[in-house]
Amino acid sequence: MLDKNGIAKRIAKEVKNGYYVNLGIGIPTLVANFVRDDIEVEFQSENGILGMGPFPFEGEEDADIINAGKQTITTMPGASFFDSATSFSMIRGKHVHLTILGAMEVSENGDIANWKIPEKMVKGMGGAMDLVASADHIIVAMMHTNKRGESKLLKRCSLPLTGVGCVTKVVTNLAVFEIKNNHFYLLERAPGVSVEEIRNATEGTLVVEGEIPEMNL
Amino acid sequence: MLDKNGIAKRIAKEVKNGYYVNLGIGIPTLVANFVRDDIEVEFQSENGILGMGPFPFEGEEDADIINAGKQTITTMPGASFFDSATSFSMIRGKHVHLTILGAMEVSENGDIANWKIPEKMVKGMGGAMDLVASADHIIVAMMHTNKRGESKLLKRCSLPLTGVGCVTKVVTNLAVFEIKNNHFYLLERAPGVSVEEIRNATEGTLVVEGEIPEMNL
Amino acid sequence: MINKKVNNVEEALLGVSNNMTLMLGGFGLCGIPENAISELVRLEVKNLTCISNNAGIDNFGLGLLLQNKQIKKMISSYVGENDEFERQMLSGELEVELTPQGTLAEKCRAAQAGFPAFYTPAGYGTEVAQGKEVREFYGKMYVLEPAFKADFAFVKAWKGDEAGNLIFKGTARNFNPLMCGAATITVAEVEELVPLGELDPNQIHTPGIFVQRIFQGKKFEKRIEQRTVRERS
Amino acid sequence: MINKKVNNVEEALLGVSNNMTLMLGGFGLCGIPENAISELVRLEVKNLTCISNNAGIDNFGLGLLLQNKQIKKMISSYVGENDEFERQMLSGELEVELTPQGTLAEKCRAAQAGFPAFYTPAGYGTEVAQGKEVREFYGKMYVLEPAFKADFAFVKAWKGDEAGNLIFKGTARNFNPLMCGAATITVAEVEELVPLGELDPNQIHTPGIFVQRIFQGKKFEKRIEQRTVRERS
Repeated sequence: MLDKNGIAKRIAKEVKNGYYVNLGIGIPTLVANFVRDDIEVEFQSENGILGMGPFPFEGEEDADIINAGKQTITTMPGASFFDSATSFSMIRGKHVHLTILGAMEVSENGDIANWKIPEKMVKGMGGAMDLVASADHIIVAMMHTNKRGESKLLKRCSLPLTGVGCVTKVVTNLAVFEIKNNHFYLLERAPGVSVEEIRNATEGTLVVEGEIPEMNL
Repeated sequence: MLDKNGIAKRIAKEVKNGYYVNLGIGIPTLVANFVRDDIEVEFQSENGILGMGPFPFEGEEDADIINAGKQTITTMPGASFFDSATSFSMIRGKHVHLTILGAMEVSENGDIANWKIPEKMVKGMGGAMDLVASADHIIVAMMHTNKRGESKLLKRCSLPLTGVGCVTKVVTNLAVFEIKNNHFYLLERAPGVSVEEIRNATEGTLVVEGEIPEMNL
Repeated sequence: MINKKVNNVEEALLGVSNNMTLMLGGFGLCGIPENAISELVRLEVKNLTCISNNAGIDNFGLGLLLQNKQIKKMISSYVGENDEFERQMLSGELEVELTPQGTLAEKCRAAQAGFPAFYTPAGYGTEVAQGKEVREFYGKMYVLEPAFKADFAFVKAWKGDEAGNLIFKGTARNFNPLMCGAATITVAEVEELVPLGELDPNQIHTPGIFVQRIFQGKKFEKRIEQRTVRERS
Repeated sequence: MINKKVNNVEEALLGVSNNMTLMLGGFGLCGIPENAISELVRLEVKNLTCISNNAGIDNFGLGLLLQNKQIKKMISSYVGENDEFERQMLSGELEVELTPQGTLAEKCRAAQAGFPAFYTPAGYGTEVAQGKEVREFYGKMYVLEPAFKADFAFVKAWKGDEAGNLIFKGTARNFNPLMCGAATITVAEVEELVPLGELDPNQIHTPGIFVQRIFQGKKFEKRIEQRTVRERS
C-alpha cells in the first residue's frame, strides 16, 4: 500500500519529456518532487505562472509570488507570469498536456466530483472545472477509500460533478487504473496489495486482464 | 466651401476633453493637427497604440512604430503598445469614445459604405467594421460629392455596407449634419455655402430647421 | 494624456453606494485592493454584490466586508479558508454563485472587450450548466456564459502612472488586468505612482484607457496565506 | 524548461507542405516573419491558405508568395497596396475572404484559447454576416464567428529565449501574440535570441507554452511602407 508520497511518486512516471503540467492542491503538488531530472517539464499554476520552482528559502518568500494553493513559491529560469484569462487559455486551448488533481469520487465512465458536499461543505471548484473540461489527459490522485472506508471509485458519482467523462487515469494508494469503455481497467497493484483487495475496495466495474504487475517505483 | 484641412478643423471641435479617439485614414488623420491644446485627448490607432504622437523627425523613423495607415509615428508620454485583440477590446468595449472615418457613401438612416466597389476595387474593411459596429459616436469626414459630382449623402447606400445605422454625424466640405430619425439634419453651413447649394448636393432626406448658422472655425 | 489621478482612496471611491455590483481583483490575498476594501468598510455601504475569485479570510480582504454583513451576494470560484463565509452561506444569509475560475476570468474579459457572452466547455454536465444554453461545436459540448456587468472595479497594481497605465507584479496580476474596463468605473490603487513617461510603453500590462481613477495606496499589508519555505542545504 | 530552439529557418519550417493553412503575423510590413516567408518561397509549397491581416506589397512580404502563385486563398482584413493581389483576385485566380480586423484578431485568440466561436457586432447587416448566425443580446445584434484552424503559425518577435518566451517591439506586436498557439505548430523568429533567464518573467508578452519552435532570424529588412516625417523646427 502506498502513502501520499508513494502515490505522487507513481504519478511522476506519467510525466513525459516536453510536458506542461498543471498540479492540483494536495497529493498532486507532491508530484513535482519526484519527476526525473533528465526530462524537460514545466509546471503551470492556474493563478498565473508557468515555470514554477520549489518553495523559497526562508526569508525569501514574496507575497506576490504564490501558486494556486496560495503557497509561496519561486520561479525557474524561463518562467513567466500572466493574467488569469491567459492562464485558462493555456488550459482550455490544450497547451497544458497533463492535469493531475485530487477527487472525492471518480466513476467508471470518467466523471469526477471534487468541489462540493451538499449542505455540508462548499469550497468551490476553483479552476478544476476548466481543467477537467479541457485537458486530454487527466490523472486523479487520491486515496482509494474515504474516511468511512467506502470506495471512491464508483459506478456513478453521488456528489455534484466537477466534469463528465474526462478522467483518463486514477492512481490510488492501492493501484493504478485506466478508465476506458466505461470501466476501471486495473493496470498495476501497489506493493503488497492483491487483486482481491483492490476488487473489494472498488465499487465501480473493475476489469482485470491477465497478470497484473506490481508497481515499479 | 471647405478643403480637407477645413473639414478636419471643423471635426476637431467635436473632440472633447477626456476623449479617446480613433482616427481613420485620410481626412480624419488631419484632425489631430487641429485639436485644442488645452484639452486632454489621446489618439488610438487600431494596429496597437494608444497615445499616438506626431510624425518623427527625419532620421528618427522606426519601422516598428507605425499607425493604422502604415505611417511612421511617435508616442506621447503615457503611451502604450498592445496586441490587436486588446486594441479591438478598446473599440468593441466602447472605451474609445469617438471614431472619425472616411466614407464613399452615407445614408439617411446612418448606414455607411467605405470598403468595396464590386468588380472594381476591394481594399478590405480593415478595422472599419469593428469601429462602426461599436462606437457610440461616429463622425464621417468626406467630400460631399464623388468625382462624378454625385451626392454621397443618400437615401440608401448603393455600395456594400460597412455598418448599419451607426453614423451620428457627417462633416463634408459643404456642411455639418446630424443623423437622427432617419434624416440628415443640417446643423451648419460651410463658409459661403447656402442652404440651397447643400440641398441640391444632397440626395438623402434633408431637414432644415430654422436659421442654419455658418460654421465658426 | 488624459489624467486619471485622484488624491486618495476617499476620492477614488466617490459614487459607491448600496446595492452596487463590485469587481475586486486578487487571487487569495495576493493582489487584492486593500485600500479600497478598507474604504468600503468605512463607507458602510450595504447589499453589495461582489465579484472576486476568492472571499478573503476571516479577518482580512473581503472577509472584512463579510464580517460587517455588507455583502448580499458573492460571485467567486473558491471560497474555502473562511469560516464566517461558510456560516453565512450555509445559513442562507449570503447568496453565493460559484463560477469556474476560467469562466470567471473570461466573464471579466468579455465585459472589458464588449463580448456579450461566450461558449466554454467548463462546467458542462455539472450543476454550473443548469439553466444555461449548451451547444455542440466540433463534437464537444459548451456552455454559454454571459459577460459580467458591474458598477465599480477595484484593482491593485504594482506601478502606475497618471495616464492610468498599470504594471502588475508576479502572480499578483491574476484577475486585476481583466477587471480593468469591465465595470462602469475602474479604480486602480498602486504601490508606486511613477511620473509620466517613466513606464516603458512596450511593457504596460493594462493601458490607461481601461482605468478611470488611479491613486497611490497608503498602506499595503500584503499578507501571505500559506508561508511555505525550504531549508537551506 | 522545455527547449524550443531550432538552429535555422530550414529546421523551423520542417513539415510545411502543399495545401496547408498558415497564419502569418504582422500589420502591413510591420512585424512580419520575413525569414519564414523567404523559406516558404524557397520551399515552393503551393495551394496555401494564408491568414494574415494584410497581403504584403508587390515585391515584399506575402507579395512574394503571391507573385510565385503559391497562395490559393487569402484571409485578411485589408489588401490594398498590392497590384498583383488585386489582379489575381479580380481574375478569380485567388480566393479572398475579407474579415473585419477585430474579428480576425479574435478568431486567432479564440483558436489559441480553446473557444470554438464567438459573437461580435462587427459586420452585422453587411455581406460579412451573410450565411452566418446572427443573434440579439441586450438589444444589439451580433454575428457568430468561428475560431480559425491552422497548421502552422509564423510569428516575428523582437526578443525571445530558448523556452519560447517572446517580447515584441512597438506596433510590431499586432497579430503576432494572438497567432502563437493558434495553430498546430507555432514558429517564432526573433531578432535576438537571448540566454535563458535574461527576460524578466514579469515582462513576457507570449509565454513559451504557445511556441513550438524558435530561431534567430538571419536578416530582418524591416521595410517602411509610409515614411512620414516632420521638419525639425
